[in-house]
Amino acid sequence: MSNSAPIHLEMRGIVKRFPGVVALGGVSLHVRGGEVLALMGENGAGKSTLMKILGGAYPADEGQLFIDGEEVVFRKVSDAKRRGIALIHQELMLAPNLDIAGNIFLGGEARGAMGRLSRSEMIARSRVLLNRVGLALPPTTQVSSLTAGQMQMVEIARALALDARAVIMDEPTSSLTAGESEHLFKIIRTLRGQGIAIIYISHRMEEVLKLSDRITVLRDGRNVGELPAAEATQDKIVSLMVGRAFTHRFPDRAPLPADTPARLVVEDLLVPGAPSGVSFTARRGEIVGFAGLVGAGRTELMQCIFGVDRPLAGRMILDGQGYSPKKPRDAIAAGVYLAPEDRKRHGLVLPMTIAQNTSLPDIANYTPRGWLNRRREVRVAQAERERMAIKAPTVQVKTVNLSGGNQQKVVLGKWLAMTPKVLILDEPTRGIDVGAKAEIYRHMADMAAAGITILMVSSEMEEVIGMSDRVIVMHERRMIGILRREELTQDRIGALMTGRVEQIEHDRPITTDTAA
Amino acid sequence: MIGLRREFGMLVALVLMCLGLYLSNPDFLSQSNIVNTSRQISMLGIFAVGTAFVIITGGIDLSIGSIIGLTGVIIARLSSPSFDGLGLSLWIGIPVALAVAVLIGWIQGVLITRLDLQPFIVTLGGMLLLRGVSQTIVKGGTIGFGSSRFTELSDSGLLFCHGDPLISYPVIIFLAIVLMGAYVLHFTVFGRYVYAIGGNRDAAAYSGINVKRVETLTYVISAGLAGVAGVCYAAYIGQMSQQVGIAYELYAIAAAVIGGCSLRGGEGTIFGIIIGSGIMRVIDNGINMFQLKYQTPDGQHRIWRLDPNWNFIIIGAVILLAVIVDQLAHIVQLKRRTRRVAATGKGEAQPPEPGNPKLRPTET
Amino acid sequence: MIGLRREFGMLVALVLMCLGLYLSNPDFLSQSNIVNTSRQISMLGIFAVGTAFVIITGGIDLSIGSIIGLTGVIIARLSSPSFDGLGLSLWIGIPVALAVAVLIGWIQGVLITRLDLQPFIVTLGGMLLLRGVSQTIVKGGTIGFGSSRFTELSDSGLLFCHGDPLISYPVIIFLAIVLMGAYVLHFTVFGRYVYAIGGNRDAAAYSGINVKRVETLTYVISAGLAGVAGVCYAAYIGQMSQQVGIAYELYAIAAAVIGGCSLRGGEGTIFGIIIGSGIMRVIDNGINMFQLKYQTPDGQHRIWRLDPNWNFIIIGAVILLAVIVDQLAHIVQLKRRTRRVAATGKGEAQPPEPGNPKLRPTET
Amino acid sequence: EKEGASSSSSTPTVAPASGPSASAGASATPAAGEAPKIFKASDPSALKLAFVTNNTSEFWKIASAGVHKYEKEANIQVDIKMPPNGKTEEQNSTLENLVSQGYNGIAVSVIAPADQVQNINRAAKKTNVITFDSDSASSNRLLYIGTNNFAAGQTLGKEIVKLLPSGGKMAVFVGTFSADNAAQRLKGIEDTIKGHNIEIVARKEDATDRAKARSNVEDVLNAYSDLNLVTGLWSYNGPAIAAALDASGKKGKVLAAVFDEEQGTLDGIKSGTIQCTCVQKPFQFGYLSSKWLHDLATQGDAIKLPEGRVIDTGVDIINSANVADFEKNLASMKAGA
Ligand SMILES: Nc1ncnc2c1ncn2[C@@H]1O[C@H](COP(=O)(O)OP(=O)(O)OP(=O)(O)O)[C@@H](O)[C@H]1O
Ligand SMILES: Nc1ncnc2c1ncn2[C@@H]1O[C@H](COP(=O)(O)OP(=O)(O)OP(=O)(O)O)[C@@H](O)[C@H]1O
Ligand SMILES: [Mg+2]
Ligand SMILES: [Mg+2]
Repeated sequence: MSNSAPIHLEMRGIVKRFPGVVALGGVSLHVRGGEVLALMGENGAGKSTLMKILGGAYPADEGQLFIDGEEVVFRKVSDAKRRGIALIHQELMLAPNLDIAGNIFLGGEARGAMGRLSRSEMIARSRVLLNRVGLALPPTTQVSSLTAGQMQMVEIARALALDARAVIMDEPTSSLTAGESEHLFKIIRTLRGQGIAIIYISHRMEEVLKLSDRITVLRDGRNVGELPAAEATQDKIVSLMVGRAFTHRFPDRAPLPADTPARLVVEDLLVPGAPSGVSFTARRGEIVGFAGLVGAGRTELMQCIFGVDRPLAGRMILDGQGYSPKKPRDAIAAGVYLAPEDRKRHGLVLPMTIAQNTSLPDIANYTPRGWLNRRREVRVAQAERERMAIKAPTVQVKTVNLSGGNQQKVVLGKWLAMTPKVLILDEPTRGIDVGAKAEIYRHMADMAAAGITILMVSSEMEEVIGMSDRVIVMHERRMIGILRREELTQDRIGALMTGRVEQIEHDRPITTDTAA
Repeated sequence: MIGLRREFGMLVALVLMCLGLYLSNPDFLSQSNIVNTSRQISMLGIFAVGTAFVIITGGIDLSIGSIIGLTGVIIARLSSPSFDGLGLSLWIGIPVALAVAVLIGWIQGVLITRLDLQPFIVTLGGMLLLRGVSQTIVKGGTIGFGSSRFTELSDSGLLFCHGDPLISYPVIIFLAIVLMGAYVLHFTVFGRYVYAIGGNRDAAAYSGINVKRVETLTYVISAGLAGVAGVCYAAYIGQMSQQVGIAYELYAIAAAVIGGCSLRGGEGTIFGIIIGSGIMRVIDNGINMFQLKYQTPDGQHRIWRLDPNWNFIIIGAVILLAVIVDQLAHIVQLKRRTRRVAATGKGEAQPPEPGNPKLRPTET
Repeated sequence: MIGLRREFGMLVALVLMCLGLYLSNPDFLSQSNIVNTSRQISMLGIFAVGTAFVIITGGIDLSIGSIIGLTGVIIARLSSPSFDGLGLSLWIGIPVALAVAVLIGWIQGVLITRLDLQPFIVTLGGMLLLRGVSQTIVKGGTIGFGSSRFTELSDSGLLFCHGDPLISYPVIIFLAIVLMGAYVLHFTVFGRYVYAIGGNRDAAAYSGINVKRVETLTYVISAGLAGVAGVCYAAYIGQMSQQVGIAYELYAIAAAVIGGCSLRGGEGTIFGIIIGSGIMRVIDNGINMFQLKYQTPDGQHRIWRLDPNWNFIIIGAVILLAVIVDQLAHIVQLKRRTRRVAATGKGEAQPPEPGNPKLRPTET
Repeated sequence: EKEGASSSSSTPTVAPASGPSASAGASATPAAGEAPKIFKASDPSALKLAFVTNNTSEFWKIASAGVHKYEKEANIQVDIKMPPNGKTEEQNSTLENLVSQGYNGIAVSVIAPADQVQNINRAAKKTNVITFDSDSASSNRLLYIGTNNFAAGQTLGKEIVKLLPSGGKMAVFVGTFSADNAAQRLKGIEDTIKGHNIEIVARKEDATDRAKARSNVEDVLNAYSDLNLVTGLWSYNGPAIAAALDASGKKGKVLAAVFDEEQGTLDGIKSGTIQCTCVQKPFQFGYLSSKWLHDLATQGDAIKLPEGRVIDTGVDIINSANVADFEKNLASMKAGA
C-alpha cells in the first residue's frame, strides 16, 4: 500500500499539563515501520493523551517529535494525517447520521471540481476497505444502525483509508470479541508486513504478548520501562505498571453449596427482537457469567431484567415474588441493580461529584425531614471510596475528571452503598487496567460471598471462566447453552458462542421448588 | 443522511392544504395570488435556507430577524432619496448592507466557536443589540425609499402576463439560493462537514475537520442570506423602521423544523426547507383566503371567513400538529418493525434509534 | 454543582452598576425608585425562577411570555368589572387563570417527555398558539380592570413610608418564591433530580429517576410561575391586551444565563437567577436614570441623558459582555491552574472542567 | 400602542374596547371638579421637563421638531422619552422613573387611557402632568393638547363618502384594532359612512409587521375581487397600501384613503395611488406641550388653563391638490428636529 520507506517515529520528553494535573511528565517513545509497539499502563497513566498528541489532537506543552529524524510540529489533526499518522481513538468517533463510506472518508473526502463530493469513488473505495476489515455491509449503510463492533471495524477501515505510515490503535478490541479481534490481529500483522508502524494500546495482556514486538510501559505520565516482547511476561509488565509485584488475578471462591436457594428465576423471557425466550435460575451468592459475541443480545437481555425495555413474553420471579419491572425504578426498588456497559452514557452523571453520583439512586432515603442530608451523603460516599479504593482526593471531585477505572468503581460503589439482591454487571472491566481489574474481581467475590447474586456480562473469556459459577452463552440473541463451573473451558464456550453447538441444561427443577 | 420521510409527509400536507384552499376560494390560484404567495414563500425561504445550515450543525441563530431589519435600514439610510437617506447609489447601499450582514455573522460565529459560547445566548445578544442599532440608525422613525427604482426588486420580475410579472425577482433569487444551497449542502465536502458536525462534533474534530471554521461559516451563511432577505423585504415594504423583521427567526426555525430539520443537529434538507417555508406562508395566505359559502335560514347567500384573531392559533397548532403527527407516525413505524422482527425472528439491519441519532453504547 | 464563581462575578458587576448609577443620579436610590425597581426585578424574577428549573434540566421554555399574557387575559375576562369582563370575583378569576397556566405547562411537558419532542419546537408552537388564544379572548381589543381592587396587588405592599409602601406585594411574592425555589432546587430530592437530568438524562433514568415525571414537572413549575408573574403584571399594567408578555421568555432566559445557568443543562442556582434578574432590570432602569451634568460653552447647566434608542443596544451588549468576560476569566483561570501545576509538577486534585464536561481537541 | 399609532383617543364616544369607564371624552368633560394642583418649580433655572411619547415612530420626529423649536426659543431643556416597544408597562415605568427624579413637568401621550388613570394620578400628585395626542380624560392631568381621533375618523369618513358616491365595498388595515386611536378612528369612519351603502368587508391586523401589512392588502385584493376602497388606520398602513396597489396593478381601480403623512403615503398621493390622507399636527403637539410645561412650572397657580382644559389642534386632509405644499412644509419642520 504505502510506497514510502518505513517510517521512524520518535517522541522525546513530551510534557502535557491539564488544569490541575500533569498528564505527561516527559515521556519518550520511538517506533519504526514494520514494528508493533505496545503501550501499556494503568488507567490514567497518560497513554491516550500521548497518542492524541501524536495524532495532532492536542498540542504538547514541551517536547519534540521527529519523523525520519526531522523535527515536526503538529498543530492540528490534519497535520498528523498529512504525515501519514492515523489514530483510532479509544472512544468511537463516528458521525451516526452519515453512512459508512461518509465516515471512512470523513475529513479526507474524494473531491471533484468545486469542492464537489465524489460519492461514487468513495463508495467504491469503501467496498475494498470493508472487505479488508471483513465487514460485509454495503458502504451506504447508515452508521447509527451498526453495532459497536461493526463501528469499530469502520474506524479501522478509516485508518486503512489514509494509507498511513503509522497506525495508532487505542484499545481497539474493547468492544470486539474473539472472532473479530482475531481478524483485527490478522490485519495488524499484514500492516506490519507492509512496513507500517503500529502503536497498540490495550489492557489485555494476552493480546499484547501475542501481537507486539516491543512493549513500553507508562506510569503516572512517565516512562517506567521498555521490554522486547520476547523477554516480557505478564508478571514483569504488571509489576512495571503498578510498581509492585502482583500475584493472583482471580480470587479463589468456594463452590456454591447444592442447596443454595434460588434468587432470580427467569422463564421464557422474550426480549423484543429476539427469536426465542431465555430461561435460567440464578441462586443466592452465585455469579452467573454471560458470554457471547458482540451483538449476541446480552445487553438487551440485561436491560429487560433491569426494566429499561419490556419483554414481549415470559416472567421473572425474585425471591419467590413475581417481578416485572416497567422501569429501572421498579427494578431498583426490588433490589436489582445494573452497572451498565456504557458508564459514561448510562452509569454516571459526569458533571456531578462522586458523592452525588453515589447517592443518586438512593437519594430519597437521604431526606429524613425534607432536607437533603448532605453530611450523610458525604459519609456514605467516603465509605465507598475507601471500600473500592477510588483514587480521588475527596468525594467532592466531579466524576468527569476520573479515569475510566475509577469511574467504574464509582458506579459499583453507588450500588453497593445500597443493598443489592441482584447486581447486573455489564462488561464490568472493559477498558480497565489489570490492577483495578483485580480489585473489582475481589469486590465481586466479596459481594457474592455476602449473598448477592451477580449477573456478569463479559466479552473477556478469561474473566468469564475465572469468575463465574455458571456461564450462559448467547448467540444471535438466543440462549444457546449453560455451562457449569467444571465444564468451563475456552474451547467449549467458543464453540457455543459461534453457534457451532448447542447445550441447554434445564435447571427448571429449582425454579418450581422455590417459586412454589 | 437523506431520509426524506418527513419531507414527503409535509409535501402531501402542503398539497392538501392548497387543494382545500382552492376549493374554498378559486381565487387562491389566481395569477395575482400565486405571484404574491410565491414571493412570500421565497422571501421566507431565502433566510430559512441559511437557518438550515446553522440548525444542521446543531446551532441556532436568533439574530436573523434583526439582521433582516438592519440590512434594510442600512440600505434606506445610504440609498434612500428621501430626506433621511444619503441618496447614494443602490450599488453602494446594497453591497455595504450585505457586507455588514456577513460581518455580523462572522463575529457571532467567531464568538460561538472560538470562545466556545452558546449559540442561543450569543445570537440572542446579537438580536437585541442589532435591533437597537437599527433603531439608532432610523432614529426611532421611518425611512422610505420613495419612488426609487429599488422597490421594483420585489414588484417586478420575469414573464409578464397582463402587464404583471408571473415570476417576481424574489422568487428568482430564492431559486438561485435553493440551487446553490442544495449543491453546497448535499454535494460538496463543506456540506458533508456540516452534517458530520451536527452528528458528532467531536468525531468531526478528530477527523481533522476544521470544525470551528465550518461552524463559523454556517453563521456567516445564515447572516448573509438574512441580509439578502433583508434587501428583498426592504424593497417589498418600501420603507424601513426598526420594527421590520421582528420574530422572523422564529418563522425560519419553524419552517426548518416543519421541513424536517432536527434542532439536535445532523438532520434536514434544502428540499424540506422549501416545503416548510411553503407551509408557513400558505397558512398565512390561507387565513386571508379561506371562505365558506352558506345560506342563512332566510335564504340569503353569505360567506363565512376566518376570524383574523385565529392567525396565531392556526400557525401554532400547525407547528405542533406537524411534529406530533410525524413523531407518532415514526413511533408506529418502529413498533411495526419490532413486531415484524419478532415474527420472522430475524434481526436484520437495525433502524436508527428514535429521534436520537447518538452513538449506541460503546465504551471508554 | 454549586460553583458560584459566575454568580459572584455578576454580583460584583451588579453592585458596580448600582454604584455608578447612584453617582450619576442620586435619585437612583430614592425611595420611589427603589420601590419601582425592586418591583420590576421581582416580577421578572418570579418567572425567571421557573425558567431556571427548565433550563437546568437542559430544556427550554419559549411559551412563558404567552402564558403571562394569557393568565392576565383570563383574569381580565373573568373578573374585570368593565364592559368586556364577566365581573366574577377575583377569587375565581385568579385561581382559574393559574390552573390554566399549570395545565398548559403539564400538556407541554407531557408532549416533550412522553412523545420525545424537542422542547424548543413544542414551546414555540405553544407560544404562538397561546398568543392567539389571548387574542381571541380579548377579541383583539383591550380589557381594563378599571378601578378594581386588583391593581393594588402591584401597587400596595408593606411598611408604609410617606404614604407609599416600601415593599410592594410582588417583592413579597418573589421572596417567597425564591425561598421555596431555593429549597426545592438545592435541598430536596426533586432538585437533585433536576440537576442529574441536566447532567446526564440517560444515567438519571438508569439510576431509577422518573425522568419524564421530573421533566414534566419542571415545565409545570415554569408555566405555573409564569402564571403568578402574569397575575402581577396584570395588576401592574391594569389592563390586558394580547400584547402583554411578548418576548418576556427571552428576558427570563437572558437573566438565567447572566446568572450562571448553562443552556446545556446541569448548571445554575436560584441565587444566580436573582442576580441575573437584578442586572436585567437595573439596566432597564439605569437607561432612564443615567445622566451626566455638563455646562454648555455659554455657561448654561445642561443634563445629558441616554438616547432611549440605545435601550436594546445596551441590553444586548451587557448580555454579550457578561458571557464573554465570564468565559475569558474562566479561560485565564484554567491557564493559570495549568501553569501552577507546571510549577509544582504535581498532579493534584482534579479541578472541575470548564462548565463543559466534554473533552475537546484544541484544534481541528 | 405600537408604532405608527400616530395618536389618540380624546373623543366623546366610548372606545369599544375600553369599557364604560373610558366614556369621559375630553371635550365632553370640561374639568370635572376643580383643576388639580399646579406645581411651581422652586428653581426655574434648572427645570426638568419630559415629553413622553407612546412609541418610536416617524410621527414623533415631527413632534420632536416642535419640542426642539420651543427649547431654542425659551432656552430650556425638554427630555424626549420614547418607549421603544410601545408597551403600557414601559410607559408606566418611565413615568415612575421621571417622578422619582423630581421632574417639574411631564407631557405624555397615554397608551391606554382608561387604565393608566392611577399611574397618571400618582404622577400628578407630585408634578405637573399634561397629555398630548392621546388623552386620559378622567385622570388628574392638567391639560390635553391633541386631535380628536373620532372627529378625525369622521373627517376621513366624509372623504370616503365623496370617493364612493354610489357606495361600495371597503377594507380596513391596522396594526391592532385594540389600540384606542385605531378604535376611535374606525368608529368615526363607520359613523359617517352609515347610510351611504358602503360596507366594510374585511378588517385585517398585522401586529406592526410591515411586510405583513403589505401582504394583507395583497391577500385582500385577491380574496375580494369586487373591492372598491381600502383604508389604513396607522401611519405605515398608507405606504403598505400604496405598494400593494401599485404592484397588483389595481391603482385607480381600488381607491385608498388613509391616515398620517409617511413619505410612502405622500408619494402615493402624488402618483395617484392614494386619493387622500388625514393628517394631524404633531409639530404643534411638541411645541405646545413644551410651552405649557414650561409656563406651568414657572408660573404655577398664576396661569390660566384654557377653556375645558383641552387644546384641539385639528386635522387636515391632504390630497393631490395640496400635497406639494404640505411636503415642503414638513421637510422644513423635520429639518428643525
Ligand atoms: N482534557 C482533559 N482535561 C483534563 N484532564 C485530562 C484531560 N484528558 C486527560 N486528562 C487526565 O490526564 C491523565 C491521563 O489520561 P489518559 O486518558 O491519557 O489516560 P490513559 O492512560 O489513556 O487511561 P485509560 O487506560 O483509562 O484510557 C488522567 O489523569 C486524566 O484524568
Ligand atoms: N437501541 C437499539 N436500537 C436498535 N438496535 C439495538 C439497540 N440496542 C441494541 N441493538 C441491537 O441489538 C442487538 C443485541 O445487542 P446487545 O447490545 O444486547 O448485544 P451484546 O451481546 O451485549 O453485545 P455487546 O458486546 O456489543 O454489548 C445488536 O444487533 C444491536 O445492534
Ligand atoms: Mg486511554
Ligand atoms: Mg453488551
